[in-house]
Amino acid sequence: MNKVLFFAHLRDAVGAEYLTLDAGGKTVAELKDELVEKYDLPRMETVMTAINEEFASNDEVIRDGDEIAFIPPVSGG
Amino acid sequence: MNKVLFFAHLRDAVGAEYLTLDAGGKTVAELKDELVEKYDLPRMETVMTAINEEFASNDEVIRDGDEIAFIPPVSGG
Amino acid sequence: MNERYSRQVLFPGIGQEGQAKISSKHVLIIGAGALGSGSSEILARAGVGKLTIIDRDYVEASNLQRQQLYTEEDVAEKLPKAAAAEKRLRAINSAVEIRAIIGDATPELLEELVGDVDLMLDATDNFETRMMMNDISQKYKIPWIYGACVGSFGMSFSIIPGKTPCLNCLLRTIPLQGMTCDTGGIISPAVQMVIAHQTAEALKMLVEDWDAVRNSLVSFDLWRNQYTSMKMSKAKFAGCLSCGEERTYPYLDHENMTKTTVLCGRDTVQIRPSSAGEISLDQLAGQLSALGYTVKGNPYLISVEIGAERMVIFQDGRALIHGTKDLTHAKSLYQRILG
Amino acid sequence: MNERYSRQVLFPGIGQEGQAKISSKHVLIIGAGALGSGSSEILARAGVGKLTIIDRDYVEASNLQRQQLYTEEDVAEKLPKAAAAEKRLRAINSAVEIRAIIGDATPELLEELVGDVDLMLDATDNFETRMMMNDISQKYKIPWIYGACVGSFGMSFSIIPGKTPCLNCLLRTIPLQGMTCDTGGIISPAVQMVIAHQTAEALKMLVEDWDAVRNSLVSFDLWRNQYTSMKMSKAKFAGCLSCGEERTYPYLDHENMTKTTVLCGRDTVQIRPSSAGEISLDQLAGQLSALGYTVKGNPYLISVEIGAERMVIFQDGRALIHGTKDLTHAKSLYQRILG
Repeated sequence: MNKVLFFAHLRDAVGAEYLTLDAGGKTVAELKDELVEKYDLPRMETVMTAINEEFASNDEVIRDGDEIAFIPPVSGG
Repeated sequence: MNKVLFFAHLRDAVGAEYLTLDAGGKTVAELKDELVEKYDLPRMETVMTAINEEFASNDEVIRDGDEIAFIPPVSGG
Repeated sequence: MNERYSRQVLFPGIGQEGQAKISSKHVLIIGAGALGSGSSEILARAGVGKLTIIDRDYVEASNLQRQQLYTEEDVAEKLPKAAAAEKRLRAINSAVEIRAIIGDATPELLEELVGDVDLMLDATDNFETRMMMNDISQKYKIPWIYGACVGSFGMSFSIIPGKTPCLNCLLRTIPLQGMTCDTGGIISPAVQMVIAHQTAEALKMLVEDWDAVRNSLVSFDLWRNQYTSMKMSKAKFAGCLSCGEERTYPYLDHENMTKTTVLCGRDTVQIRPSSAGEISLDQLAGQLSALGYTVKGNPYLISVEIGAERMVIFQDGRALIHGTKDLTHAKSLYQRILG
Repeated sequence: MNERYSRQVLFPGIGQEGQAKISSKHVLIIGAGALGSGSSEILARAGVGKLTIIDRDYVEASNLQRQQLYTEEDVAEKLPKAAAAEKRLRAINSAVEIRAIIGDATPELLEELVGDVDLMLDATDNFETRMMMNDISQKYKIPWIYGACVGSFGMSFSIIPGKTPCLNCLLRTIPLQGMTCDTGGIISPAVQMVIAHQTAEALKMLVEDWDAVRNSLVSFDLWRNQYTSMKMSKAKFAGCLSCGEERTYPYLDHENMTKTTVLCGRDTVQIRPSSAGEISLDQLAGQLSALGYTVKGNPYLISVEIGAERMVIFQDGRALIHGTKDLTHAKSLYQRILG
């Protein structure tokens, strides 16, 4: 299983700080697509992904037990 | 084994952000005593201890694999 | 709601209702140094109804590196921090009712003040005053937010009576201090980081979003890139003399308070007269000038050079002796001047 | 070393040597809104040698909730932020050389400015300007520190050319934005938290303690009590057009820049004339008054009511049209006034 954390407006869209789901074997891009379909998440293509607190590209493969975080870049200042 | 993290001036006294050592079965007080002897740590009796990011009293027993953090209360403002 | 607060009303955690609550609340800030100047500015900008600020010190050159309300002019005028803070906060937000108290936070003063206070913010530099705030908080059921920093390190913890552990549960005794504060220095980003945590917690409490209040003690080191969050529910101590069943509020008892203090991080001793009462600064300044001393002053204090030391005397008889850490020596200088 | 900086000289990460370095450095801050007003104050107090601040906006009532250098008087006078910031920063530290530039951060302006700049701080509110800073940073080998916030959420990342990934590696394209910033609002503690991270990183770079510089992107949510640190070395992208082998610095090319922009979080359109040049504000104000328009002004700008909208025109021909998000409508209003 995987713990998937959401930051900023993604957390509001999902309605929870994190989800527990089975993402082992999927790429980051595949997981994003699944989540977009289920939760209507906005602009996931520009959202940054961390696997175990390390930056991960869209084609990186998730292993069982990895902790995933989705962090949207913001522009306010 | 246990990862033991040091904050603020304790880190300077130990000379490292963390140590890896075997504290399983010891109480927090026993671990403090050992470290005081080895590193000449100042005022350890008032330093707060976290075990796995949760507050722990001096008589709590450490288990193998627990992550310990020593956090000195400071007074500046 | 006012255009002025539109950006924070837009934030879902606050909204119109939250803004109305913020504008009806009274916050007491103890200390107007680094933490107090920063957090009072944030709360004044946020539109809090009333701010009371207590500080015993005046603005010095070494404060300007991190104390954000003050300018070079305040240093030149030796303004008390509470007075300088009030001046700047009024220019920032004239709608906030501001009360500045130049003096020491004693149990008597706090008990007299807290009648309509909704929240206290810790901006002091010593544990003696914090333990007193902590007892006041428990006795009058007013939440307070601990914050402190030294070097690039800092911490914060939100204390809600009847819900969280209190500071006395955590510390059990006043920690011996001095060393870290004297030798560690301080950088301004560490101050701002503590303020960010304290004021975020303050806004949650002012809008009464109690579920959002942090239940952990945060500590961080910005130079070493450390950050940790320690859950605190297990720290609650049944036998605590401040919040337990057999509570005595020990830090409201004068027997437990010192009269002479070395100020943290400074070569300065503070003397507090044992009995309260006002002194005539004009008269004293006249006498001292006549005796050949170099005396400067303003309506709030006078400053006298005495050999290598410098003594600053306030209207309530309190004095700061700069240039020494020797309590006995300081006391003797004080008595030489004030009898 | 000066008594003024004694507390930060005491901090072992800085010391006498670090303080001397800080006082010899030049920092460019792009933007004087929430982040820029806060970080410029911290760096001025820390005694940086020279600060250059660029901002195109003027102080409005809705800024006061979180933009720390400004007062109600600045709003009443409609002062440009760069000018108001300069005034306050001088009162805070007269030893710092401050250059305030009222205008847009264009590639030409930045290329002209950065000759002796040691560090750039991001305090802008849009990704177009950040991508431009990022290209300037790579082209001239000047580190910069990304920072941004919305609601109670914020983030920061330190970018060192030749060492860390750059912003274009992370984003690959300018994110579509607007929604979060328009709908999320902002609370001041989130601003302060970003500033704390940016200025701590700035001090490390100014004293050249490169090993202490954070190699992760920090993000946090103060209302939700979240904090995370993401290691970034794997984000480096070999094909990056800003920092890769085949770099073209795409964001220094005017073809990639818009001329008309809806300002983030505001019902306002900015129009930038395609050719540079000064206009006579006095003459224009006279003409408009004669036509029956309500016109106010100061040496930097004039403000004209046009039906439900309000247009503010700057000396360089740039205009802000308040009360609309419609680019075409805004452009037509602009052309009605300025041809």
